[in-house]
Parts: sequence; C-alpha cells; structure tokens
Amino acid sequence: MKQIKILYFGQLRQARGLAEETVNTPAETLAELFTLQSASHGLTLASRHLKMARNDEFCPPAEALCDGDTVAFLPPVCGG
Amino acid sequence: MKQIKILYFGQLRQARGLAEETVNTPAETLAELFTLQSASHGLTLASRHLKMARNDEFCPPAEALCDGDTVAFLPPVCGG
Amino acid sequence: MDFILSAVPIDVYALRHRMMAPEAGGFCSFEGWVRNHHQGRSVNALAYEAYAPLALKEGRRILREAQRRFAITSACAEHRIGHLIPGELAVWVGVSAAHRDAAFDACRFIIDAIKDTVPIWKHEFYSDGTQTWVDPTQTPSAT
Amino acid sequence: MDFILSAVPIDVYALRHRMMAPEAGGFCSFEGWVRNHHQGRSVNALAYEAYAPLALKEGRRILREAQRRFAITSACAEHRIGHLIPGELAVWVGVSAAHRDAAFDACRFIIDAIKDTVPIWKHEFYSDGTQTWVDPTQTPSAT
Repeated sequence: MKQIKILYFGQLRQARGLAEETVNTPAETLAELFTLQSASHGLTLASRHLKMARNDEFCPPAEALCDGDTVAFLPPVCGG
Repeated sequence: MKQIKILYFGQLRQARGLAEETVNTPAETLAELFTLQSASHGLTLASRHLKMARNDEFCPPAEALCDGDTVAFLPPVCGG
Repeated sequence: MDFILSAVPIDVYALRHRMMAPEAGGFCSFEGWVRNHHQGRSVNALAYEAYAPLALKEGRRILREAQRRFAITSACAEHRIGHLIPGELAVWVGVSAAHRDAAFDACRFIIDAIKDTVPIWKHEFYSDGTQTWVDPTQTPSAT
Repeated sequence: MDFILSAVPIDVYALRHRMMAPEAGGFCSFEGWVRNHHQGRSVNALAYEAYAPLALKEGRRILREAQRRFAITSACAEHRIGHLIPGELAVWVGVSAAHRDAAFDACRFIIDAIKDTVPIWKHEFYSDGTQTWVDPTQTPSAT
C-alpha cells in the first residue's frame, strides 16, 4: 500500500465534497487510483476529459504511483 | 480661370515651402493643377504615389475642378 | 515576462507601464471581462479556482513558448482567482514587439493557450439562484 | 465608436474605461509607441501632421467598416498629432466584443487601415541632426 495525497478541483472537488485527502491505496498507476476513488465516491467525469498531475507536474495517467506522491485530478479547464 | 485654394502636406508642404496658397489656374482637372504647380515649383513626387482630395473628400485626379474648390495634394501617408 | 495569479483586481495600468520599452514599437493586449450572461443565462457572479503551483508553471511555459515562436520584446499575463462580478477583469495578456504582426500573433497565441491548458476552473452563479462549474467539453465555449 | 486626433498625450485609461460594457467578454487593444530607432538611425523626436477634416472622416469610415465586418460591441481609435519623443504613444486602437476572435480581427483591421489610408504624415528627427518626412513608398516600412 502507498500513501498518496489527492487534490480535487472544480466539479471533481464538488463531487467528492472535499479539496484534498490522504489515502492508502493498492493502485499501481494514477489511472487506477482514479478508478478506485471514482468507484468509491461516485465521481462521474469521463476519463477522456480528465487530466492528471503528480507532484505539481502534468502526468500521463499510465504512470506508476510512488509512496508519498501528491496526485491531482483535473477536470476540463475553463480559465480566461 | 478658376480660383482654387491648394493645401500641401508633409514632404509636399516642405517642397513647396508653404502649407496653403490660393491660385488662379486654367487647369481643368486636379491632375492638371498638380502638373502645373509641380512644373512651377519643382515638386517631385511621382504621381502614382500621390492622392488628392477636393473639399475635404478623397477625389480621383481626373475629376474636373470648379471655381472656389479647395484641393489637397497628399503624399504617401505614414500614420500609426 | 511573467505569469501572475491574483486574488485582488488586476492593475492593468501597472502591468502596461512595466512593459513599455523604447525599442518596442507595437503593443497588443487582450482582456477577458466577466460577462453578465452565459448561454442565455443571467450571471450574477463567478469564482475562479486555480491549481496554483501547476498554473504558474504552465503559464510561464506558455510565455516562454511565445517568446520562442514570435519576435517579441516582452510578454506578461495575469489571471484573477476568487470571486468576480460582471464587468470585472478576469484575465489580461500584454505583448510588446518591434512590429505589430508579432505583437498580435503572440497575444492571440497566449490567450488561446491559457484557455486551453492552464489549470483554472470557473464556477458561475446565476440570477435564478443556480450555479455550476463551467465545463467547456459539455457546452459550446464562449468569449 | 469614435476616431480622435489629439494634440496632447492619449489617455489610455479613459479610452479603455469608456469601452467597458457588461455584454462584452473580450477586449483587444493595440498601441503604437514611438521607437528610438528607425532603419538603423537613432530617433530623437518626431512630429505627426494630419489633414484633420479628412483624417477624421476616414478614421470614422474605418471604424464603421470594422463594425460592419466584425461582430464587435464597440471600437475606438485615437492618433496623436504634434511633437512626440521615443516611448510616447502615437496611436491607440481598442475593440470590445462578445468573443475574442472578433476583437482581435477588428483591432488588426483598424490599425492596418489607419496606417494605409488615414491622411497623417510623420516627420522624424534623428540624433545626427538630420530629419525627414517618412515615405513608406521609398523605404521598407516599420512597426
């Protein structure tokens, strides 16, 4: 199990009901972590519209998680 | 003979040495007036680069002059 | 050459003044203002939320890329976060250059890239009491 | 929607403020600044001369044409006349619109048209003591 800090933004923060949480997870990749969190908490964002970041850098969902990582789930951006 | 007020701008004002003058001229058109003034005062601007105005409106050089008109000779513009 | 996130109103005049340079002949700026309507609904207010560390990195990357792609003297952008009301300035982009082609093209490139990739989200509050996180993948985009 | 010739410094902030409208979501402006050099020569100062009655008519015609061609909320332009020094603002164009495409396109159209047809001439004074009326048909154009 890895200890991961998760950040939620925008519609995902609203859906999850909190801005961040720390979890112990068996997930091997960022994508697996989202699938688990999504199943547990009913997050509905289609994965084709989801971007992810690890330790404040954009990161492909297939990348491996490391213990102590901070992961962010980013719904479609809407600045400007 | 028609009495015409002529306005000069930019390099043509500098070449003529004055900003405006009133002349009595036999010229039938704006183009003829420029040819006459150009010959008398050594104005050298090529006619393909010259625009003209009559009574504060752009005007084709071939248009007829009327007594009392104000004519402006406009070298290439350079605003902005 | 800086990308700024601000929780207080953007000072356009200070930003513009900082960019003036005697070698620059042209300056182009873009401003995004909060509109009082969105897709037929009357907007009372909105809130911008940013993932700040990544938004700053991505914003600076965009400015560096503009500098690389276009012959510009300098470029700067500032985006509001927090609550705003219609008429307020949400984002400002300014570019100075020797020639106007580069100033226009770089300014357009920067605002397009900001809207496309900088992690900032918009929460709209409507006059009918409803509210939503605006999702451009769900709705035709605006501005 | 106005075209202005000004013998005193252009007040960008007043112009910009006048254009703000709650239905406009985007605003694009262009500024032409006096450069300290032109074709390799050091510029000390310059003077703009206008054929004022026709320049105002032509400027307003350009703004009306921009309004007709692009989906904009409003457009305004102001050009300096008289003596200026490097760093001073020579011309300002501002366009507000619901969407940024129209704001950028109309702003670009207006500054291009001003440079192309409005009867304004530029007299440059160089640091070597010489001076000339700038003739874009004689020299590769700048800015």
